[in-house]
Amino acid sequence: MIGRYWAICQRDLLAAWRRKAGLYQPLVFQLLIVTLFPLGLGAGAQTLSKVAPALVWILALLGTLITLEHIFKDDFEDGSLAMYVRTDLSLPLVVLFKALGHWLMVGLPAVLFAPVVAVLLHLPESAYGVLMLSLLLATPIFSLMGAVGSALTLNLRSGGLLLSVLVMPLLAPILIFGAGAVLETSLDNSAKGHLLLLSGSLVLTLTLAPLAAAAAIKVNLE
Amino acid sequence: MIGRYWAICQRDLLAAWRRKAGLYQPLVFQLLIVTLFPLGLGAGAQTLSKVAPALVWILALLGTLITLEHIFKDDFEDGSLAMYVRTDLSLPLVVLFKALGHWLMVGLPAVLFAPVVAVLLHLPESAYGVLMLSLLLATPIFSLMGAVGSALTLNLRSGGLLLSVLVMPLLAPILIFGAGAVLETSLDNSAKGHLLLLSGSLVLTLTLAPLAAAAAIKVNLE
Amino acid sequence: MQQIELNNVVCQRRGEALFKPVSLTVGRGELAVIAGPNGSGKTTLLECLAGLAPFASGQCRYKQQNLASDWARESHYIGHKLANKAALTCLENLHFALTVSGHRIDENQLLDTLEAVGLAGYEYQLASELSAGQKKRLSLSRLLVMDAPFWLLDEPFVNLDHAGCEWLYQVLSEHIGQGGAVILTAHDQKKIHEMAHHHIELEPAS
Amino acid sequence: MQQIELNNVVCQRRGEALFKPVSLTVGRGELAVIAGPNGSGKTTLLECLAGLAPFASGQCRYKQQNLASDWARESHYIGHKLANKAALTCLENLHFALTVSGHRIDENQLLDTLEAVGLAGYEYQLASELSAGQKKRLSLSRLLVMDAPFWLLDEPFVNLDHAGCEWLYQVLSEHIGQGGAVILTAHDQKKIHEMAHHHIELEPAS
Amino acid sequence: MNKLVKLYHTLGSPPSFYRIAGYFLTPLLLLALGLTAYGLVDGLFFAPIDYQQKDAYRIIFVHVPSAWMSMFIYAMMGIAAIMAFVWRMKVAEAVMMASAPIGAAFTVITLVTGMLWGKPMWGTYWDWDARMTSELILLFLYIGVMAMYAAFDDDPRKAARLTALVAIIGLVNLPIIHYSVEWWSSIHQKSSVKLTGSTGIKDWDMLRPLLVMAFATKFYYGYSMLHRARSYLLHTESQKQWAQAALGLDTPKKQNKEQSNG
Ligand code: HEM
Ligand SMILES: Nc1ncnc2c1ncn2[C@@H]1O[C@H](COP(=O)(O)OP(=O)(O)OP(=O)(O)O)[C@@H](O)[C@H]1O
Ligand SMILES: Nc1ncnc2c1ncn2[C@@H]1O[C@H](COP(=O)(O)OP(=O)(O)OP(=O)(O)O)[C@@H](O)[C@H]1O
Ligand SMILES: [Mg+2]
Ligand SMILES: [Mg+2]
Repeated sequence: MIGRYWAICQRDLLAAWRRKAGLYQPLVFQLLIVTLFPLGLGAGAQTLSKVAPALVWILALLGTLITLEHIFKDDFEDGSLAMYVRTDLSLPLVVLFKALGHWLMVGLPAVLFAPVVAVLLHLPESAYGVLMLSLLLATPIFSLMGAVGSALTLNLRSGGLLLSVLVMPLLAPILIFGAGAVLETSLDNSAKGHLLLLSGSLVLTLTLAPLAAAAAIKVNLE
Repeated sequence: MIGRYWAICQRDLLAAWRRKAGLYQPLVFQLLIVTLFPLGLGAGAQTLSKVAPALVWILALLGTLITLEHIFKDDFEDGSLAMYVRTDLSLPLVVLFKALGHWLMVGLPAVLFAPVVAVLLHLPESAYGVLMLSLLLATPIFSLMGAVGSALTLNLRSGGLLLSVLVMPLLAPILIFGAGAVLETSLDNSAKGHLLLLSGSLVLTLTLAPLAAAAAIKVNLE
Repeated sequence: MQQIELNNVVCQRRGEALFKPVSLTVGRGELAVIAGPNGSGKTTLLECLAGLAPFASGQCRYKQQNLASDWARESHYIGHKLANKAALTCLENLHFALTVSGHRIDENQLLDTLEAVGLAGYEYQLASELSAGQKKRLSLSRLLVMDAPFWLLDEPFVNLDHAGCEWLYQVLSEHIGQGGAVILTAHDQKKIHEMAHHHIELEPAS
Repeated sequence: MQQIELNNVVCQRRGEALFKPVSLTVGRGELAVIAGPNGSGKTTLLECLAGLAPFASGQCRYKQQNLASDWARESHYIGHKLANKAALTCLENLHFALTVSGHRIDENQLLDTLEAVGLAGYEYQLASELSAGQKKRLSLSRLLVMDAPFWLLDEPFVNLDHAGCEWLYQVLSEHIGQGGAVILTAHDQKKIHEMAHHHIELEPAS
Repeated sequence: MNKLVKLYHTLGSPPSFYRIAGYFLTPLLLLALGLTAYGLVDGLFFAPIDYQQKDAYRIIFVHVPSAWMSMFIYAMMGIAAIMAFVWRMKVAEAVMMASAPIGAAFTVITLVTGMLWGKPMWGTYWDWDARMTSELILLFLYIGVMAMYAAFDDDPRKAARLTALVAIIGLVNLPIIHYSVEWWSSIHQKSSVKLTGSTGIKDWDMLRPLLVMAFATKFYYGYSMLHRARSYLLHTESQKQWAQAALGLDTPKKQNKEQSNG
């Protein structure tokens, strides 16, 4: 049974891989912004390391945001979403696995890539661990909330930006906890509270987001 | 004659207006990032005002980047690009007016909106004038170079990111001049040199980018 | 009885009824053709039947019950949107459709099916690089492997060449012969009207 | 002579020739039908003719010259992609097509044209909200107002209902009668073959 | 209990909601106008000067009531959204969609008055203080709700259902914002002037105009929301007989039809 859901996720990964673009470009995108930022800043290591946590987080968020639109839109446009809905698959689970596919493509690489960005931005080394851990907790939330947004804006031509507008306010608190955690660590404080909050949010989104997205899809297909 | 090109631009604006989304959302998107950055930063006015020029610029660039993809892609997908190519319109001029349409929708609002962002980020007031002037010179370059990128990536499904990767390195110098100009002014130096460089780049792109994009479209339609 | 019953159903778009109430009962072994001029609501009716949109009024029942997951599983819908994934090859497309709908998969059977629909030699070509008729054939190939008794087909003959139409006639009549049922829309296909057990002509609501 | 001449042309996809070399001369007042099974290269041939892709070999000449802006202006191509803008209404779509191609615009004429193609009452409906056949009609309406002598039509009968097909036959024969020329592809339309002056059957290259 | 159920059903049907809401419009508007006039005059001219902030503090009589309203209205909108989504109540849809622009307007007023106040008090228009940020996020939530509805201009029913979903999801965000505020302020000692806090105002002469204004804004919300909800219902139900009757288009068409049938 799980195999059938997994097939959806696998198929998305395969299609992304085919287009090649899908896989390495969010990373290149991130890297480019990280390069551009110091260029625009024209500043030394000090200012950079101060803004580093915020920047890493904004980057992870952006990389996710610009790719969200397609989570469901492509499936809707070529008619395969109608196909899923008509099988006996549970729609919330389909959403979950679509989000998993998105996370594997965009979220996970961002997590693995974070240390590189951190080095480029002179983040204190002590904070690397917490940076990665917090990203690991937060990126699935991004993908899940993104799935909700994507489901809501399915049949809008330029849903991309509306999507961001819908999703960003919901992700702002996550950003606060996450960047806060890194900041605390780099100031040698404990980041436990922040990480706990992140975990809590993750659990909450894991349970609620698939339901919300499934409801949105149902309405949209009507 | 110009009326016919203007019709293309007008049509894009109308379509964007129809979708409602198109018009005000790049702004909201910018505003959102401006909000998120200090949130992630958790920092006071001092650090913010230091990174402000860089951030305003990166934002203008991003707002442009995420909307670039559609400059030609929509026209390509519904077959109207093939229609333009088959009229006696000069393709470079078509490109110019498509870029104009994009600029009016995304670039111009970003320029007008810059002071608001600047206030939010505590940029010194003396720098507002130069900020807007430099953005006014640079955003058309973004749209034009973006049109080239969009033309190059026409028939790729997820061209959006490839597009960014192609276009960003070309726009990095613009970013350096632009943010540099603002930085200099906020340090009470003259920004004349930077602004001249920007004007030069604008003239150069105005002449070359339409030709390059037209060539790319021709190749892509084959 | 395994039959789908429409009782005075009406579909709507933008809040307006599209056609006069329609009643229809299609049981196993029957073929129903829905006809009507452009814009009369054939596609909309099929979409409602496929459960992708609600009926505006009237009852629609399958096995004496309201449409439910039973119906979704035992019917297969192919609309104007063909549900082929552009970035996958023909073989992968078919494979995926089967996996998702929970069927056992046998590679050889898949290859045979693709050959039967005339896509031999295109197994490893991306769906985005097929011709219009080939895309149609690819989506029709799903019918052959999904073994749903009820087929809902929106203009299935469009884009097919002469041989393709002949083949589809044959597939349809075999399916019906084996106790399947088909509801389809078509313009100007005399032959399908000769085969059909039920003819529905959608008439403007007012 | 105002005629389009194809001399042993071949089109290719992924580097392989699609069909045996084709020769054809279509002058004013003539209708040519391109036939062939699915995937034989009809669409590709029309796209090359429309100047959207290069021929792999052979010559294609118009007015004794290689294809140039003359040809682009005097021919109109409607392919599988209909070139309707989803976010514009029918009227706006037609208006835009005319403006861009540099024609004078007369609102009443536009309304009449839409009525002629059967879209009366849909003038202010978005193109994305039309039925399949209505979309087709909208793109065909461009033919009526653009007064290009050469029409290149890829499966123009697809999705049209019976009345729509009849109407299109009539439009085609009037156009030819008035000295226009048409090159189109079609499957299984006997009537069009009866009208045609030239029949091209694409044969596999090898 | 039975009466409550009955009231629920009466209010739940668009025509009777339209009718009943109609009775409330004028009184609500008059109350709102009167109280606002009184509150402003009292607050701007008669309330005592604050020894610390001088006259600048008087902006409080606009700022604080609208800040309260911005949150109150979101809550109302969220409740209406739940009713709209779960029971598919048209009236709830109307209330939801009518509330959004009013709430957004109050949010903007809060932000603007806050910024104007911030300049003399803190020396800057804007600081990334928790309260300001969360208010800004609230504005985005409102914008999201309205943008979602606007994006589906063709199908109001579908638009309303999806918008309800957005509003509900945003509701989940409200407590999160609240707690994030607490967390945040516990990390950073505030560099800025602390907000006075509701306990700060002891003087009845200061409190009175504030409370009056708070009631005035509530009444205004009631008036404006009912007004918008009514026109929303008229708009979406314009096909129905009651709406046409309300619009004065008393269906001569239908009578004709009946005659021709007969
Ligand atoms: C843009 C800037 C500002 C924003 C977004 C803002 C937002 C808010 C909000 C949302 C509330 C309601 C809080 C609640 O009821 O829980 C509030 C209350 C209040 N604000 Fe502001 N504010 C801003 C600037 C200021 C400034 C500069 C002052 C004065 C120094 C100020 C003084 C107050 C006071 C006294 C209250 C009442 C507090 C209470 O009753 O709990 N605000 N503000
Ligand atoms: N998305 C939509 N929004 C609003 N109206 C629509 C939409 N899609 C179709 N319509 C309208 O609904 C009516 C019925 O459309 P439908 O697609 O069901 O027709 P059809 O019978 O399938 O026509 P065809 O033979 O052209 O395929 C048409 O008048 C069309 O304009
Ligand atoms: N984008 C593409 N890339 C590679 N090959 C393609 C592409 N499009 C079509 N082909 C292949 O080229 C051949 C000719 O396609 P074409 O679309 O011209 O056929 P057609 O005669 O129009 O068929 P139909 O009757 O189905 O419309 C087909 O075998 C198809 O697989
Ligand atoms: Mg149809
Ligand atoms: Mg073809």
